[in-house]
Parts: sequence; structure tokens; C-alpha cells
Amino acid sequence: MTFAIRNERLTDEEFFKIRNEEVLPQWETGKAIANLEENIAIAKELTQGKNYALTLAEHKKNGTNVFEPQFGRALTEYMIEGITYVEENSDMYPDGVWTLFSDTYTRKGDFKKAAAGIERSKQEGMNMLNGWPVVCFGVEEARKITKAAKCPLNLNSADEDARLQTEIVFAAGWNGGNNNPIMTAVAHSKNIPMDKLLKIKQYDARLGGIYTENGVPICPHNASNLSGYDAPAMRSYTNVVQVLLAAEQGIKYSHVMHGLGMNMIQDTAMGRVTEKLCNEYCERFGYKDMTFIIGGYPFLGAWPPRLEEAHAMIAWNALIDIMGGFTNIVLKCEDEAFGTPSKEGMAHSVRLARHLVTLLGDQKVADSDRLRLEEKMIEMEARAILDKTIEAGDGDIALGLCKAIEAGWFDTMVSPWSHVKGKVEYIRDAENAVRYFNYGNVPIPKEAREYNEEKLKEREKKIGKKLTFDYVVSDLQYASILPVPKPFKK
Amino acid sequence: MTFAIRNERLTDEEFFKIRNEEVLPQWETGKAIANLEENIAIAKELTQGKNYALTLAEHKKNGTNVFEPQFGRALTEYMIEGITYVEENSDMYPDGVWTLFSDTYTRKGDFKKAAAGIERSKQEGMNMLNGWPVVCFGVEEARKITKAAKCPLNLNSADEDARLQTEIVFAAGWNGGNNNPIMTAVAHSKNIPMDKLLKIKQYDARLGGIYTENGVPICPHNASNLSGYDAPAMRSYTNVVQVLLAAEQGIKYSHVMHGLGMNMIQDTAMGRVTEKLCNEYCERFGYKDMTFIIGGYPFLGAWPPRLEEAHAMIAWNALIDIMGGFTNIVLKCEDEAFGTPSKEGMAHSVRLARHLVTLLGDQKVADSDRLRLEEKMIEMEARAILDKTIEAGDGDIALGLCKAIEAGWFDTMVSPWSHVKGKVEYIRDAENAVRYFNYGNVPIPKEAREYNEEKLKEREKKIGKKLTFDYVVSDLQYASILPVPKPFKK
Amino acid sequence: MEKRQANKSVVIGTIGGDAHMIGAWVLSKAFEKAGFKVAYLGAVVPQKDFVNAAIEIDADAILVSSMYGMGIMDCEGLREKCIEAGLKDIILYAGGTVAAPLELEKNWPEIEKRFEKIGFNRVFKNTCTADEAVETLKADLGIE
Amino acid sequence: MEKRQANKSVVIGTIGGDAHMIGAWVLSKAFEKAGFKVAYLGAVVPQKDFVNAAIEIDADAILVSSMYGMGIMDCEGLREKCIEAGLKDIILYAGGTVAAPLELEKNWPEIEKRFEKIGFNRVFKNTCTADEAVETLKADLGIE
Ligand code: B12
Ligand code: B12
Repeated sequence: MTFAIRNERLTDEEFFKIRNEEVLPQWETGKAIANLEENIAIAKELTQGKNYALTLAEHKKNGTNVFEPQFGRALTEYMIEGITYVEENSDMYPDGVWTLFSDTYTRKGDFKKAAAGIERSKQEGMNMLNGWPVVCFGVEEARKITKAAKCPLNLNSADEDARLQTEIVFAAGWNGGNNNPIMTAVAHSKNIPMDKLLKIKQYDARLGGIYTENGVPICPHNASNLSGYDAPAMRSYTNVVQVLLAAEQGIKYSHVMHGLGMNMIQDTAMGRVTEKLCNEYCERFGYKDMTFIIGGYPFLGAWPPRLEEAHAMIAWNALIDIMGGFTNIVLKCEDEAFGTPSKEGMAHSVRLARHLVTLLGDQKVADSDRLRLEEKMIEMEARAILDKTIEAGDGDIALGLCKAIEAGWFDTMVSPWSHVKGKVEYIRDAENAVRYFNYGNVPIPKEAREYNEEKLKEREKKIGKKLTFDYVVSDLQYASILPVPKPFKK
Repeated sequence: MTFAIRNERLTDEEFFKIRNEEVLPQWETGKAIANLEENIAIAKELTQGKNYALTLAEHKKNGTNVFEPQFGRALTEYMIEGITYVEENSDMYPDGVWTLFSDTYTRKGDFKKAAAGIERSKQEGMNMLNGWPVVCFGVEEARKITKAAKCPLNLNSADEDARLQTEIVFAAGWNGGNNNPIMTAVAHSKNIPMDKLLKIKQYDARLGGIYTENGVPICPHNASNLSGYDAPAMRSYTNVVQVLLAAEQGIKYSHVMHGLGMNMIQDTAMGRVTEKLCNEYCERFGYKDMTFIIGGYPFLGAWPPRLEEAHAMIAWNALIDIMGGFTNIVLKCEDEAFGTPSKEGMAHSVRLARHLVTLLGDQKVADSDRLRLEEKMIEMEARAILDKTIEAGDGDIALGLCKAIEAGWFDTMVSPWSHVKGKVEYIRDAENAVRYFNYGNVPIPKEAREYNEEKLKEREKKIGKKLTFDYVVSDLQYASILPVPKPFKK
Repeated sequence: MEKRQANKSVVIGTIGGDAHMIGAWVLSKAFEKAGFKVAYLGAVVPQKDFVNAAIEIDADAILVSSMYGMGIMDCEGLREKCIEAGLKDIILYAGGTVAAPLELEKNWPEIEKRFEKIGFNRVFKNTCTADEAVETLKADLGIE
Repeated sequence: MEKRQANKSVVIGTIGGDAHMIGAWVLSKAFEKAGFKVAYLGAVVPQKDFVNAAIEIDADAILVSSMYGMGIMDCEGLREKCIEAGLKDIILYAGGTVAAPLELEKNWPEIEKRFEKIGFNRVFKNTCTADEAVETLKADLGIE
């Protein structure tokens, strides 16, 4: 197959053509943001002292942690109420930033259904959407939220076409957004081909570049949660490729947000390898003055449906971030198994995580042979896929990515997206680190395979059984199924 | 001063003389347990399949964790209700054991006041004591509790004279008790001299020895929480000395329960050093077939008065146990800052800790230079104090201990006990590890002092200030004071 | 009218714009293991695809998974589409985290009422295991 | 009767069988720093020792710490002992985790009522910082 995509900066002409012909006309609220210069001026004004990118960079420089709760509700009043509640009840300011998410109807471009969801929410007196419908509400409502919040804002709009959402929230002074085409495709898409998706994502990135060049630094989420169950090398690969794609469009800051697998050593190693490779590959491609803020996104697999087990998850994920030397601690909450986070749940999570930071002081995972070995393997694997990608793209990372997916060098296990091979299979080892059960076409080097086999053997020894595909399936729920009280077992 | 104590096994004659003249007559409930042989037979019967010592040993052998919640209430019905509730609502069986505690009036031998507390509790319809008044209730009531519980039982009666309590609960099939004279003196006493206290504690240990020799293995808590704020070497020292004292009386099992300081590396190192030294010194003194179960007691300093921060504490302390390779996870709960644990609080803690164990699998603190260095220092310090102790006692650890305390080689900072010098002072370093601010007379070797100074410098560098005694005081509350919301700070 | 003969066949998929396919995938594995013929449609499945697949494999039941919160809205009208297609009596199950409002998700009797009203035979919480789902359908079909 | 002249002196200790001395110790450091004369009695202090110390240093106030849960019972009768010793008007504070029953510890108005009834001027939760204790006593003494 041939792919009509290159990792090249959109020209102003291209950008504004897309803007005026494809993006702004998508919905009536596009009109209010027609003047980009004015948008930037207002955004600058609104985010004095609370720019998302600068706040993250400042904490990274100081070696301190940032707390990032998440929130999304159908109506603006619910949004403001929730944000205010958490900020007042958790002491998150000035060490916190927000991820606010839009609803899935909006993300899928079905603004009519989103509008119906707003109406339905008003009728029922309840939140009937899984996020805030950015496009239906438009820039003025978004600015109300900006003004109500003490902490900087970021939008999670992960799906195929978020361009109008991005335009609106950037104009409202939210200085982060999604820039993760791989993540988006793997987790949210069904059919869109990668080259088409990359074209769309170049727009978001270029828009961020323009804001950045005009004094409003933008720091997109560069997420690698993927399907929730993926090898660390696949996540590092994802982060590095996404950085290169964004950097080309003028993005200078990246919240390199790793999906955690919940093995502390493996996740720590992943964060270190990614940062190293981000620096190295940006240098190689000539992207200067980049700032990477390493963050952790709590395990994106099934969560337990009970308070205390959820607290264990919140604590362990936050601890991996803290001990692993990550700056950003993205937070889920005790509601995870039931619904989008409530304000109370999020306030609780911030408090819990903040107290862990207090308790730990400067404690970090100590340097060790074990850690270095894990880093070595992840680096070896990530490099193998990266280098094949670049080679296949003849030096172009966008083209290479399309080919890597086609070839199954990049792959994931349980994705709704029809374009990944879905041949790779993951399983946990005795220490619950994520390992390959089936390599699919992923070009894992021999040494790394041997290490992988060794780790699988450890688990087989522990359980006294051969690992089969049944374990692949049951491992998906290892963190969510509550123990059945023993006296009632046969 | 001269001390009338030696680490020698009580003869049967001595033992039974004390038993009949001093212990059983202390209160009328002593009568019901006059027949020791019968007591042992009943205890054996009652603890078929749920012996405390054997349960711990089994988990140690399997490399699995034991959950140990704590509970204590004024009335037997409250006890049974609480134990049943937690066992039914936390899946603690078969991986759990109980610490039940007696109230302070009973512990101080003021059985009249304890009896008044029972009456008052009935009158007010509320629990008016901080534990279960073992002596007032006597053996039959204690057996009711044994029968109601699915999990093995242990009594925490830490104070000067617990002999009648120990007799009663051993006869009721509780197979653990306190055997920690140093801990007891430092934390609970005001004036009793160590030699007098050791004499009393020999009785408890010998009683445990007799049960053990007759088929009911006893595993006392060998605790080193001390005042809550102490150097790891001081805790290791405490555990080792207490093992030697108990072993002489025929005790074969020891739950070597470390007070955690909440620096993961330091606590892990402490656990390892203690186990090594327990083995080595028992061998040196000829105590054979000893089983040491390493456990962690959650930070015994001030806890935060809010749910989420308490959850952070519960999680972090349990994680240190799990990652540090400790078998026993003793649990505090969300009520810690307010009152003795409620049944709901304890069920929550067991669930939280159990889920952490599920999440972690076999994850442990990795071997590293950092860990080995910490071990080296703790071992060096503990050996220095131990060896001076043994030398001063002319090879007798009991006598040596009395002299070590008199000389201030063994010391603690904030103890109510008048016999410790109280010259040593502790402070936290940048990683919140416990360090010496003032060595007092503790014979810390030069190399360890240098290391200590270095660590203090790291914190001074971090805060940009000289460390003063004010920090010693404020560090006492570093984990309990909630952050004042920033907008309200000047 | 005669009750139709069960032939152990189900359609499974995640409805609407919902991309969560793991639960449905786990279900499909369990039903296959239990000897069912399974039409597994993956995620982001429009109502009409459920109906078409049900016709194609002559399904006993359609198992609709909905995780992302808009399940109530997305499921409205499916029964009508089935009736139009001549599948009046087909069993309809829904399951997952079906409601966005937390107050509703935690008020299960209300959810059951709502799903009954729109023509679903059963609705399952996300604590339902795949085995429980299999057992329930078998019981409803009166097989094994 | 004239109100006595405050001379910035307090007795501090932990009452009854209570071995928790850290809170009282922290308080004593704060009061010393604030220029008070402090008779610090440590832990496990009988009622009569509080009274004797108060006489000895001519104290403005007795600060009773009680952490271990039997504070209500242990504090009953102290006011009477003070009166007998001629310290009718001495300020009595209690503080800490004064009640064993959690339902009482979390029902602070009831605790205040009970301590008022047994003749205490104030009772403080264990969230009270040492500085707050100093400020409150100063205010009650009308100094600084
Ligand atoms: C993994 C996950 C994802 C992954 C999914 C990956 C994939 N390939 O499927 C990704 C990253 C894509 C994702 C994305 C999003 N997610 Co999501 N996600 C989850 C998560 C953490 C686990 C779901 C899971 O895989 N469980 C494991 C499987 C095996 O269990 P299960 O799905 O529950 O299925 C079992 C049972 O429910 C039952 N069952 C399920 N369906 C049916 C049907 C029938 C008929 C029967 C009988 C039984 C049954 O049987 C299954 C086996 O036991 C849940 C929270 C949780 N539960 O822990 C959130 C969650 C479902 N996601 C949520 C949201 C909001 C989103 C996003 C909007 C992201 C955001 N907040 O910005 C997007 C939406 C994407 C989209 N277009 O749909 C919310 C939904 C809130 C709500 N219902 O109101 C949840 C609950 C998280 C939260 N609390 O906010 N998510
Ligand atoms: C450390 C500790 C211990 C140490 C004490 C060491 C020492 N040298 O003092 C040791 C190990 C000895 C110990 C033992 C016991 N403890 Co203890 N202990 C604690 C703990 C964890 C912290 C207390 C502390 O030091 N806080 C730090 C200091 C600085 O704060 P503070 O004491 O609260 O004091 C401040 C304020 O309260 C206030 N304040 C205090 N007094 C006063 C008085 C006045 C007038 C004013 C104005 C202010 C004021 O000012 C201080 C400065 O801010 C608490 C739980 C908690 N709070 O976290 C349990 C706790 C107090 N202990 C408890 C119990 C039950 C026991 C034991 C019976 C053990 C057992 N369960 O088996 C024994 C009893 C021993 C005895 N005879 O008293 C319970 C009491 C329950 C209750 N009230 O119903 C608690 C609450 C724990 C629990 N939830 O079970 N304990």
C-alpha cells in the first residue's frame, strides 16, 4: 500500500485552507473563533500565571510533582462546580493541573447527538454524557470554565477529529490537548487509516505550534495508554513517534504520559528509556529546545468495583510515578469502575496522592542491576521498532509509522481499530510485569526474547502450570475481580 | 549500679512458685486457670488448624503475606461482633491473624478500674475502654472469642506486668502475646527498673516455652516500635535482644515486628539486618530451631486526621512490608488519629492491603548499592551496641541490657520511661529516612556517623537551611499535619 | 405461538460510539468455549449491524455491551428495529457501565426499570463475570 | 473577688495510666518558647501531682493531655481536688483523643458538654496545634 503522508510542517496556506474550509464550518460555534490572532491574545491574557505547559515545565525543573485530576460532565455548571470543589477541598493549587474531557458524541463529530445529550441532561437533572460537549457549548462557555479554575487546563478529546474542539479550547486558554495519533487510533477508532488520521492530527499540532510561537506555549498530552494492556517498549515507541510528529509542527512541550503497567521497576525503566529516546531522536531529526515532562497515567485496564481496592490502585499507581521519578501524576479515582470521576472522588485522589508525596520526600526507585536490565530490554525493543519504522519510511517517521502498522511491527492486542494486526499477545510474569505471550510480527530482538521467556518461566514455576491463552484472558481482569470469600469456595 | 538479673531459664520450681504466689492470686479469675496441664489441653483443642505460630511459619515458608488487623473493645460482645464483621467483610481468612488488645487499666494492674470501665460501658451503651479487659473477664469469656474467630489470635498487653493476662489468653488458645521488655519499658513505663521488668517478662516467656514444649507453639510479638521515632539500628538491637531473652525460656517462634520509619529502603534494610542478626546471635548463644517471622508495624507516630491521608499511610506502610519481603503486615486503619480501630476501618485496611498484594505479585525492593549501603550502616551500628552490651554483661544479655541502658548506649528520644537517658535525638533526611540529630551516648561507629552527616547535609541542601532542634520537633508531626490550603496562606 | 428452538447462537458487540471492546471480547471467548456460535462484532457497532448479524446467524440473543456511559440513550430503539426485522422474540441483554450519571449507575433497580421499558430482557452490572453471563443465557434459553 | 494577676505559668502532663507524652512534650516546648514558666510532668501523672505542681509554681492553668481513650473518666474529680487545694479559679484545659468511643470522639459538642460539667474551662481536639494552644491560653489570661 502507498500512503499519502509525510512528516512535514503544514504551510500557513495549507493550515488556513483547512481551517476555513474543513474545521470552522463543522458547527456553528466555529464562527466565534474565526479570528486566530484575537483568540491567541485572549488566551494569553486568560492564562497569565496559569499556563499548562509552563506549570509542568516549572515542576519538572524543580523536581516536584504535579497532580492531574480528570473531570468531565454534560453541563458547564457541573464543570465549574466540580472544578471549584476539588480545588477547594484538596489543596491541589498550585501543584495541580486539570484534564477535562469531552464526551464521546462530540469526539465522534456527532454534535447533534451531543446537543441532544445536553437537553436530556437538563430534562433528567442528571449528567447524561461522558464528558463536556466542547463544540456545542463553544468558546465563551469554555472561557467561563477557564476563569473559574485556579489551575491550568488541558483537554482530553482523544478521537479521530478533534480539530474544532482544539480550536475552541486553545482560544479559551486551555493550553494542552491531545496529540497522540497512535493512541487515538488504537483506543478510539474502528476504521480510519493511519495516513488520513495523521493528516488530521497535523492540524492540531500546527495550531499548537502557532500558539506557542505567539507566546502561549502549548503542551499536548502525548499518551501511550494504547489499549490498556501493552508492552512498555510499545509505549515508549508510541511516545517517541508522537513527539517527532508534533515537534515538526512547532510543538515545544510534550507531556509524555505513559500508561502504567503496574510493575514498578518496569514502569520506571519505561519512563527513563522514553525520555532518553525522545531526546535522542529529536536531536537526530533536528528538533531543538524541546521540553519533555514525564507523566504516568494510572493503569488503563479494569479497575476493582469497591472503594478500598480502588484506593490501593490509586496509591500504587501514584507511587510508581513518584518513585519512578515522573513529574506528572495523572489521577483516577474510587469511582473508576462505575462512572466518570465525581468531584468528591477526585478530591480524595488528590489528597491521597499529595500525602504520599509528603511521606516519601525524595525517595526514588534506587538504581540497580534489575532496573538497568529492564531498561536495556525496553530500549533494545523500542529501538528495533523505531529503526525499522524510520528505515521503512526512508527517514520519514509518518510514512514509516503507516508501514510499521501495516507490517505488524507496531501492534496491540485488544484494540477496536481494524488496522492493527492484533497478533501480539500479552501476559503477566510472576512480578506482574507485562510480557509477550505471542510476539506477532513485532521485531523483538533475540536477547529480549530470551529474557521474556525467562520471565514467563518464573511465573510458570510459581503457579506450577504451563501458561496458556486462558491466562492472557484472565490477566485482563487481574486487578478488578474481587476475591471470593474463602469459606464460600468449595 | 548492680542488677539482680541473668538471662537464665526459670526452673520449674521458680516458675510455679511465682505462678501460685504472685500471678494467679492477682485477681479472682486466676482461680479458673489453676490447672496448667488442663489449660494446655484445652488450648490445643481450640486451636486445631488455627495456631498463631504455625500460621505465621507456614506463610513464611510459602513466601506469602499475613494480614494482621488489630481490635480491642470493652465488652466481649463488641469483640465478637467486630472480629466476625472483619472476617466476613474482608476475605482475611485464611491469610489473616488477629492482634487483640487489652485496655490500659488492666495492663497497669488496676483491675478495679477496668471493672468500673466495664460497668461504665454498659451504662453508657458505648465502649469506654481502650481494649478488652482480659483479667476481669477471665478464661471462659476469652474462649468464647477464640471460638468466634476463624483466624488465630494474639494478645497485645504491652505493659509492665501482663502475666495474669498471658496465663488467661494462652489457656484460651490465643497463641501469641507480648514478649518485648525493651519495647514495653520504653513505650509504656514510667519508673520500673529494667532488671525488675526482665524478671517479670521471663515468666511470660517461660509460660510460652511450656506451652510450646507441650504441643501448643507460642509466637510472641517481638516488637521494636519503641517510642515511635527511633533509629533502625536501635530497632534491630531491640529485636535481637528480645529474641535472646525469650529463646532462653524455651520460645521457638518470634514475630519479629519492626516499627516502620517509612523510608522504604531503610526499613527493608532494617528487616534484613535484624533477621541476619537474630540467626547469628541465636546460633552464637546456642538457641536451636528458631523460626523468625519478619513483620512490619505501621508507623507508630502521629497519623493524619482525615480519611484519604490515612489511606495513603495504610498503603505506604503495607507496601514497605510487601516490597521489603516482610511476611506479616500489621494494620492500622483510617480511625487511627481518632480512636481504637472500628470494625469497618479494619475491614477496609485488610481489603486495601490484600489488593496491594494482588497487584504486586512477587515484586520486591531490588537489590542495589543503595540498599546494601543502608544495610551495612544499620548492621554496623546494631553490632556495635549489641557487642558492647554482651561485653558489659560478661556474656549475659540480660545483665548487659541493664548496663547498656544505664550507659545510654541504648537510648530513645521521647519516652515516658525515666531510665533511658533521652539524649539521643532523631531527625529525617531528604528522603525521610530516620537519622541521628544527636548521638547521645550511643556508640555509633565513625563510618556510620559520617554517613549520617552526609545524609543530614542532603536535607540541608534541599531546604536551604541549617537543621536545628526545631526540625526535630516538627518532624514528629510530618505525617499528621494536613496542608493548609495555599490560597489562605499569607 | 410456539417458542422457537434454541440453537446456541449469540450476537455480541459494543454499541454506538463506544470503543470498549474488551468486555465484549471476553464474553465472546466464554460463549465460544460454552459451545455457542458467536457473531462477534467488536466495538462501535450501530444498532442495525446487531440486527443484521442476528438474522444472519439466526441468533437466540443479542448481547449489547455498553461501557462508556451513553448506554441508555444508545439502546433506545433497538427492540423496535428487531421487531421490524421479524425478530420480535429475540432475547436482548445489555451490560456494562450503562449509565453516565453515577447516581443512576448506583441505583440499579431504576436502571432495570429503564431497560425493561425499552424492551430489554435483562441488564447486567459490570461486575457480571463472563461465566455468569453464559449461565444466565442458558437458563433463559432452557438449555443444558 | 479580684481576678488574680496572670504570671505566665502552666502545668503540663498526661493524666492517669496514659503513657503518651509526645503531645504534652511538644506543648511544653511551645509554651517555653512563648515565655511561659512550665512545670512539665511527663506521662502517667496522677491528679494530685498536677495539683501539687500548680501550687508549687503558682500556675495560671493546668493543661491535661489525654490520648489513650480514658480521658473522660481520668479527668473526673480534678476540679474538686483543685478547689480543696485552694485553686478554685485555676484554668483547666484538657486535650488530645479524650474519648474511647469513636461515636463520642466524633461528637465534639457532647464532649465539650461533658468536660464543662466536670469543671474544665476548655477541651481541645488532637488537631489543635501547640501554637493554637498557646494563643488560646494567652487570650483567656488576657495577656499580650
Ligand atoms: C480499558 C478502558 C478503556 C480503554 C478500552 C480499551 C479497549 N480496547 O476496549 C480505552 C482507553 C479505549 C478507553 C477509552 C474511553 N473510556 Co474507558 N475504560 C476502560 C476501563 C478502565 C476498563 C474497561 C475494561 O476493559 N474492563 C475489562 C472488561 C473485561 O470488563 P467489562 O468491560 O466490564 O466487561 C465485563 C462485564 O461488564 C460484563 N459485560 C460487559 N458487557 C456486557 C454485556 C452483556 C450483555 C453482559 C451479560 C455482560 C457484559 O462482562 C464482561 C466480562 O466480565 C473502564 C473502567 C473500569 N471498569 O475499570 C473505563 C470506562 C468504561 N471508560 C470510560 C470513559 C469515559 C472512557 C473515555 C470517554 C475516556 C475519557 N474519559 O476521556 C473513552 C471512550 C472511548 C470510546 N469511544 O468509547 C468510563 C465510562 C463512564 C461511564 N460509563 O459513565 C469508565 C467507566 C471509566 C471512568 N470511570 O471514567 N477506556
Ligand atoms: C505515638 C503513639 C503511641 C506511642 C506513644 C509514644 C510516646 N512516647 O508518647 C506508644 C507506642 C507508647 C503508644 C501506646 C499506646 N497507644 Co498510642 N498512639 C500513638 C499515636 C500514633 C500518636 C500520638 C502522638 O504522639 N502524636 C503526636 C503528638 C505531637 O500529637 P498529640 O499527642 O495529638 O498532641 C497534640 C494535640 O493533641 C494537642 N494536645 C494534646 N494534649 C493536649 C492538651 C491540651 C490541654 C491542649 C490544649 C492540647 C493538647 O497538642 C499537641 C500538639 O499539637 C496515636 C494516634 C495518632 N494520633 O496518630 C495513638 C493513640 C493515641 N494510641 C492509642 C492506644 C489505644 C494506645 C495503646 C493502648 C496501644 C494499644 N492499642 O494497644 C497504648 C497505651 C499506652 C499507654 N499506657 O498510654 C489510641 C488511643 C485510642 C483512644 N483515644 O480511644 C490512639 C488514638 C491510636 C488508635 N487509634 O488506636 N501510642
